[in-house]
Amino acid sequence: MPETQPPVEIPEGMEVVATRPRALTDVPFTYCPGCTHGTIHRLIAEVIDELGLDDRTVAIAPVGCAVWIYEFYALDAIQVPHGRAPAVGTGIKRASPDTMVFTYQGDGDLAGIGLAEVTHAAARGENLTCFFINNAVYGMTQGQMAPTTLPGQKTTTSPRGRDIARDGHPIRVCELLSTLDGATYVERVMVTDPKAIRHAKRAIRRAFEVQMEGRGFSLVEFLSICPTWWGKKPDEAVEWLRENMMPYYPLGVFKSAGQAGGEQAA
Amino acid sequence: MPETQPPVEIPEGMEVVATRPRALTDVPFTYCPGCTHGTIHRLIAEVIDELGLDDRTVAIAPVGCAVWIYEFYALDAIQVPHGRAPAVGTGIKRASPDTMVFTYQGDGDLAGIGLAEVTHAAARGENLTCFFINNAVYGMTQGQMAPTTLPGQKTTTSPRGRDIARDGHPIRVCELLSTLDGATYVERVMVTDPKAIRHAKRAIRRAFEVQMEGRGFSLVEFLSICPTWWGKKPDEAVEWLRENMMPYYPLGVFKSAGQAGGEQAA
Amino acid sequence: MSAEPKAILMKGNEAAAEGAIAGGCRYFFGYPITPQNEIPHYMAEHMPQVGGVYLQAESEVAAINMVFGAASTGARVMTSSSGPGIALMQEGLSYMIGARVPCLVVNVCRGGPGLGNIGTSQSDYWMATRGGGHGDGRCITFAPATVQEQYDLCYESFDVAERYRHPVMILSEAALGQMMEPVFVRPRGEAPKDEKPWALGGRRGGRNRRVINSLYAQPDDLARENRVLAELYEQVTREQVRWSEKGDDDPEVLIVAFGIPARCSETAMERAAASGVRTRLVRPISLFPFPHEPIRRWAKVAPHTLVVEGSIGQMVDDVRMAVGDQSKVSLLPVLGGLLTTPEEIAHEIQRVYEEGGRAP
Amino acid sequence: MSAEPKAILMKGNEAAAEGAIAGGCRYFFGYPITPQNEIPHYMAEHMPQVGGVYLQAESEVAAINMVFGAASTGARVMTSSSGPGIALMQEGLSYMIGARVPCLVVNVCRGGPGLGNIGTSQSDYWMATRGGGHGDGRCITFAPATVQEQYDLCYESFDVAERYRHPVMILSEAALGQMMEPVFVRPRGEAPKDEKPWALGGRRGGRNRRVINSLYAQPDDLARENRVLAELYEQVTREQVRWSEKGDDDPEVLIVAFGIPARCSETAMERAAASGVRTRLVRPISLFPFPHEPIRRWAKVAPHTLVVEGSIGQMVDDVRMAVGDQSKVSLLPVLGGLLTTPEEIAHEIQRVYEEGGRAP
Amino acid sequence: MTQTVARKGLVVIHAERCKSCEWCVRHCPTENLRIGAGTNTRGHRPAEVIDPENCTGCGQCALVCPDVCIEVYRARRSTSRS
Amino acid sequence: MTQTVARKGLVVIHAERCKSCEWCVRHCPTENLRIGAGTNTRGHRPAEVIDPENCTGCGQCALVCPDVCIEVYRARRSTSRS
Amino acid sequence: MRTDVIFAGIGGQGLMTMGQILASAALSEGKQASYLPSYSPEVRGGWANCTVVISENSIGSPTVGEPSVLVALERTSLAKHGPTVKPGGLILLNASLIPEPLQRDDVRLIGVPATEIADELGNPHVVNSVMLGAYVAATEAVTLGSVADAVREQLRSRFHLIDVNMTALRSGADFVASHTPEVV
Amino acid sequence: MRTDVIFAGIGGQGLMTMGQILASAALSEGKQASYLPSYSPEVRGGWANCTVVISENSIGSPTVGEPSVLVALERTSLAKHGPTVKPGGLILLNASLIPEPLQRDDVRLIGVPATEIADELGNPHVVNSVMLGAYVAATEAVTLGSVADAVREQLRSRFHLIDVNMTALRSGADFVASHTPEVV
Ligand SMILES: Cc1ncc(C[n+]2csc(CCOP(=O)(O)OP(=O)(O)O)c2C)c(N)n1
Ligand SMILES: Cc1ncc(C[n+]2csc(CCOP(=O)(O)OP(=O)(O)O)c2C)c(N)n1
Ligand code: SF4
Ligand code: SF4
Ligand code: SF4
Ligand code: SF4
Ligand code: SF4
Ligand code: SF4
Ligand SMILES: [Mg+2]
Ligand SMILES: [Mg+2]
Repeated sequence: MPETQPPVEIPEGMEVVATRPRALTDVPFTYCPGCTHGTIHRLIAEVIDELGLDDRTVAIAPVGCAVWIYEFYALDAIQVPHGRAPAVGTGIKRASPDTMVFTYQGDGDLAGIGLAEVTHAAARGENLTCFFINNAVYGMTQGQMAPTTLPGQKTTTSPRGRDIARDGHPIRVCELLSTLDGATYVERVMVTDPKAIRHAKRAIRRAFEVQMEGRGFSLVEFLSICPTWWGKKPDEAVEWLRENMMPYYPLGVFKSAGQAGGEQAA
Repeated sequence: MPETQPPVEIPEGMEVVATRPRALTDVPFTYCPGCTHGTIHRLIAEVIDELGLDDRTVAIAPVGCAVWIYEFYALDAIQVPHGRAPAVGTGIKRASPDTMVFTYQGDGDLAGIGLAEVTHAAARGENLTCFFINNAVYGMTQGQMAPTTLPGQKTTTSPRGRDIARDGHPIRVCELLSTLDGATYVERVMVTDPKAIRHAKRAIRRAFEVQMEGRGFSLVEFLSICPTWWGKKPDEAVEWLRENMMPYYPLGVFKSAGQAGGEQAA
Repeated sequence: MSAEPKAILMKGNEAAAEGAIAGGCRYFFGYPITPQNEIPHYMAEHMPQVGGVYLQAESEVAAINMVFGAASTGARVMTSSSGPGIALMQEGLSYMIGARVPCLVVNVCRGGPGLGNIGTSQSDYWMATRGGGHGDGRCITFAPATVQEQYDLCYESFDVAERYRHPVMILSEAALGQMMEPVFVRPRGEAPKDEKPWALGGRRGGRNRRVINSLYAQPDDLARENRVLAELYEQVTREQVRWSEKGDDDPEVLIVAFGIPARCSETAMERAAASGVRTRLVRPISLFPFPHEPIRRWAKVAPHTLVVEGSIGQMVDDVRMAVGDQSKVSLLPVLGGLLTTPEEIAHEIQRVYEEGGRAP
Repeated sequence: MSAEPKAILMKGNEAAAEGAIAGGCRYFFGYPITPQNEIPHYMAEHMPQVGGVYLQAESEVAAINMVFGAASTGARVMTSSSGPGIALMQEGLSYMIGARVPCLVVNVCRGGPGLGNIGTSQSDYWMATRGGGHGDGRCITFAPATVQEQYDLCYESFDVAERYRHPVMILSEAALGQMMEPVFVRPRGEAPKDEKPWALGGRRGGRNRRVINSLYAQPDDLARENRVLAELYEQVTREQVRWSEKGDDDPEVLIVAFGIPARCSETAMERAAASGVRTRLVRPISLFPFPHEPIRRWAKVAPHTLVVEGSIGQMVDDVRMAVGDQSKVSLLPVLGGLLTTPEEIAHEIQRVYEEGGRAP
Repeated sequence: MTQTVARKGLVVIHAERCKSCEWCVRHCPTENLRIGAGTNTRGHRPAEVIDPENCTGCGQCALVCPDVCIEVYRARRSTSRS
Repeated sequence: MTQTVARKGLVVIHAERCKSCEWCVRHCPTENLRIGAGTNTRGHRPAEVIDPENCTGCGQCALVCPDVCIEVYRARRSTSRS
Repeated sequence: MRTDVIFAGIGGQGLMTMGQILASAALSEGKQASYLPSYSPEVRGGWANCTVVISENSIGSPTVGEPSVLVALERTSLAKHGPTVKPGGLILLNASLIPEPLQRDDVRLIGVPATEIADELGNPHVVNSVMLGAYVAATEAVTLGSVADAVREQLRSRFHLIDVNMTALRSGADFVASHTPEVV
Repeated sequence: MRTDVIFAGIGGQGLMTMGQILASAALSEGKQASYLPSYSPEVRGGWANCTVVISENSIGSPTVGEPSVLVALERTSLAKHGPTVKPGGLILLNASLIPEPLQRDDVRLIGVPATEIADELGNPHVVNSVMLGAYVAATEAVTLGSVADAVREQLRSRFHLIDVNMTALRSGADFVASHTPEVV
């Protein structure tokens, strides 16, 4: 079959509405069909294009399904130990303060093994941006329970559902980090419909702007789906996210420009 | 000189008002003169005596000036890696749920290297008690900056004073942990005058009671002095604590029986 | 045929988990990492069935410290991980060695260094046999070569760990964790009931207090403990050296390999025999203590010693120490998550044979 | 006498810090631990003076990863710690080795295992020379014996690290970190200005993007990288073996020792000479690569080889490998935070001499 | 090389990248996308446009596509439709 | 062995444990404690009671002493003072 | 007698199940068997393969450098493993996804239009069963009956899938039986 | 010529300063010197000691098993290190805190009432300077002048302490000079 459909020549008089951002290479994503990691990647790349940051940004790849972002972004990049991206980012920023640095971390990476590093980076007001992808499981390693797995949710390591009495309560990262003086901008978004996607992109832009202005630590949490380990088709997964994750993880700006608060997004 | 002054026989008709708690061995404390680690030790021991817990409690010794609590308490005890006491405590509680477990951790131990372990233990609602001694420095290792060192405070690694722009903001542990659903009881106290000491003892008792009732994670933070590394006499240190630490670290119950809130202590 | 024990097809990882449970393990603390995930999955499913606890830790650092805590109560406790996770456990292991607390750690080794890959490897040999973190400790390390042996060693390891009050490490490999073979399983047993005189749990019944500790501020005291450890390792060396061997009695090439490469070597030896080269295989099962003696014995016979291992060369150091100047030591390194094959090894046997051997 | 360089009395730890700064180090990330605290204290004081950054990390895990980040920009970066902290850095070191990022790590070794004590020790020998965490990496390791050498090796280590794009570890000892001796210091230099073709910082001027990475999902790719590492270590072995030696040309006892025990051995040799025992000392300065060759050369002469080291016996393995069957190897272990003395060593020289030597 | 006729919108789908997840299909306001019958080399059945005339060039499909398979073009307002 | 006369309160200071930190001195409501002139084996100058008659047995000194050096006794209320 | 086979494809094609079922079937016939999977870390879509060795005696090496049989489910797998097959060996391939055959004349090549067969059976996921049936028919390493039993055991809890997999096994076997082996 | 001394006491007695000043003084006289401290982990009050070796040539071992001189500031240190002093060696002790002398007649023992002298000088913290003065007078390892210079250098930023320390040094030296060495 042809590479594109239609096998195209764009007619005169048409302008491009959506195309591959320059900040992405042409390496195909390694994600499962329908996985929203890809959506988030694209939004970040678009913002980098729009802000013209591609020649001074370093991307920090986590360990998780998104480990290969060092191949996906047309940027300098570094792949780092599981959970330690904020510490690595700290090193980069201290040695090269005018470099823009973002980490891209899953919930296992950031809220599990890496909780100390992100919390201390936030407390220090480290001038970098963390993108936090909350899909309520460890995707890459076969769908185990994550710190964000919901009560009752079945995973490969909570086969009878997460039991609060045994496994404890999920962690709400935005709520936790926004108590810290060093956190400048903290927002939770989702990417499961066009409107939410557009909103998420604005959040990404604000986070980068905070960093460009040297105003300290910014973090955007994305509620994301994992069709594979949730055992659901993408549309069912979106449904599940809306019904289960959203109530537990309310969207909104939790901290902005030094102002605290759980202001709900419209 | 004689061991005690007066070299005593207690006259008839006198009752004991204060004596060495049974839960302490007779090993002298290793602390510097005037250091309030000792005061806190005694209060914990008194509560253990009063609740009759000495035959079923395991004390977890941190790495820090208080590392030798395994010699000070007349209890089963374990000395563990720096910062990991809540994880070790988790192991003990899971294998032996009817054992009472407390950790005793400095601010370097709990809020520095061990922040992930205490946060996750709190999130899990682990049924144990953490005593958190905030003296705004790393005492044992020669007075370096701690995560709780105040802005402007001089330490051996912030010789020109803690610089927020470089070193970041101090972490308020009670405020941070009380955002977690699994944290049942979180209070900050101090031990710098008789009234505060009596109040602190009540907090210790409540924390143990929460654990005895199987109600989950409890933590009591103590504002404590480090005359040696603050470079102050004990009474000057108390003054400094009142003037500098108290405004930054307000006393109060931050979480109680599932209720959140920054209720100020009277 | 009903009473006859029946072999069941199991993954190596499942066999490790089931072997541990059968051996009395009731507490598992771990953090996910490929290629050992079937162990936590199995534990999450099965621990509740035997009244045990599976708890997912927030990290490998937390996991090993949860193991420390639970094991300090006298319970049989394990964790499992792979290279990067085991690296994070080094400090905790050192404390457990110093404080003399037994436990089982399974390392299903993957390709390294760094994130490496999830292919099979043996390149954590040093971290296992010299590791256990800082200080003079090292792990008692066993390396299985079949799924059955993986089961058996995990089963037995708690007895060994408790005998010496010391952590035991199983150095497995991705391939062994992932592969399936028939396994004869035992009924699930309980840990022996005898009270451990060091186990914590509060001074029940008013007994004397107990302390688990690795701090000895006085150098003389630490020196005493270090000497105890040195003697313990001598005892372990007397009692726990394990290996298997097979092949010709007058070998021209001595092969030393453990785990899967040893099995590939076995098949390669058939080919070598076909080309007229006499070989003998010594397969270390205990990596620490290392079977120096049988290797030296055969090295005195065989002018060539070929080490086949899944690394750029780690066990080869132990072999060199055993062999001394008795035989010429060559290395076939199996790199980067690759599996070796009988063909490759047969080729190397031929090569070293033709090259001509004996001492340096 | 004004232009003559003047020695100043410095603590070993301060010398390490000043040596690194003089060698161009501008970023220090670390976490407090005795007996190396003078290094961070010195850095906190002096880094601002040279336009560098001292940042206290929240843990050793964070520290080594901050080093990873800063070093990936091409800067000269270091951290320092002691046993337990170095154990926590093992995973990060493995990543840096896999991703080929240079840095300096100073381990001021204390007594272990576990919390051990803050006395002097060399028992992190294995963690240094075999460590660097999981996988096939190992640290290029130098061991100073004087405060001057501590200064010089830290000064030089960045050149070495950058030459091989690989972490360098200085294995120091509590005693050496704490002691004071006169040191000749150099003017503080800057790192060479030449652009590192792998250093990150954004695609400035539209250059091609750069990636620092240790993941090679395809076994063939990882095997290739492992082979590169093996070759690198061969090159390092050709170029970086360092040792010093002194003593009789026809020794009856060969002494192998590094660091402070080597200096104690020197003084002990005078006593041995007085009792008529001829000795020679080989003092490894590079622990990896290890000076096998000079040791083997002298082992062929001396029927006795005495290893003096601050552990229950770690370097002795490397010595055994070097010596083969040429000389009888004995070990004088210095345990648990204790300092050895010339008297103790002289006594042991006499003992092994009288015991009678040569091969096993 | 099909020369497309002038229209409001035009989408180009990179079939080799498509994973058949149906995000685009679900979000096209004109219900103008579907999963096709063919298979790409990775074994997925790529999405395809049903009626090129029907596309408004709204960009929703590209906005939701997680694999960046879709490019969208729209007729310039200033330019008269021929 | 000094036989103390009957009194409201009585404190016993374990001089060997005392580190001369003055917490007790500062908090005695009757200002009845001071740092003594002697030195214990660790080189500290322990606190001592100024006038045994003046002690009310209030326990403040023991409450604030970080080194658990002080035992406090008080006359039983029910018992008549002799 | 020792026989071996490599199943190769991409993650999600059911390769691992094929290997496990074959090993189970061998075990149930009283033989020794080892099954050794290998895969890249992507959760879906990466390369994957497994090696099954069956033997009357204890199995030494569970790996094979030169397999006697290769079952290739898609192009890249054939390209990677095809050249390693032992001269005189056998390659079974999913002809629906592999248009160009391998240029080797020292091995038997059998192309099975497995995707088409599966589509005809109304379930695209049974491609692996079709190929397994074909493998068994072509090699007789185990009996089709033991394989069928092993599939039934495997699908115990998803029994609605048993029938279609049985049909798929048989279709694969039938295809091999009824076609010239040297097809493609 | 190689000479060595161990200063021993408990943390907080200023031992380390004594050792460092002695090493500096030696260095300023063009000699080689090493100073090696050792202490327990308590921040205050634990055991502590330091060894200083002074030599014309390069210094091999910075440790000594049998020191030629011991300066003991309190009881336990004397008990611990006293027996190790080389026969014919010298022990200086703070007689104010060490009532019972050591039972050895193969060494020279000099008791200096250092705490009392310091108290008389109005600063209990200068015990270490008194003992250092005594050490220099008894051994002549370096000159009192070099030591005084080194103390001045050390106290540069706390110059109000210089005078009292100078007096203390001299008092210690004078005490040794004016008393029978075999005192106590
Ligand atoms: C130290 C260490 N521990 C564990 C792993 C294994 N591991 C790889 S990815 C991952 C979790 C990924 O989950 P998450 O961060 O939620 O990302 P997702 O895949 O869900 O996007 C884990 C535990 C590792 N590589 N290193
Ligand atoms: C892994 C590790 N890192 C560092 C140390 C060194 N260390 C010992 S105590 C301590 C800090 C103590 O500070 P804190 O916890 O605040 O207790 P304090 O002494 O102030 O009571 C540190 C960093 C160690 N022992 N282990
Ligand atoms: S496993 Fe989950 S998170 Fe990972 S790529 Fe697949 S769907 Fe996405
Ligand atoms: S150093 Fe500080 S915290 Fe430690 S014992 Fe001394 S005063 Fe207390
Ligand atoms: S651009 Fe809009 S109308 Fe056109 S195909 Fe995409 S979603 Fe449908
Ligand atoms: S959203 Fe993208 S990947 Fe999904 S079906 Fe549409 S074009 Fe294909
Ligand atoms: S008991 Fe009260 S009155 Fe008596 S000494 Fe103590 S504080 Fe003073
Ligand atoms: S409070 Fe205690 S230690 Fe302090 S001076 Fe009084 S008795 Fe002594
Ligand atoms: Mg996730
Ligand atoms: Mg502290």
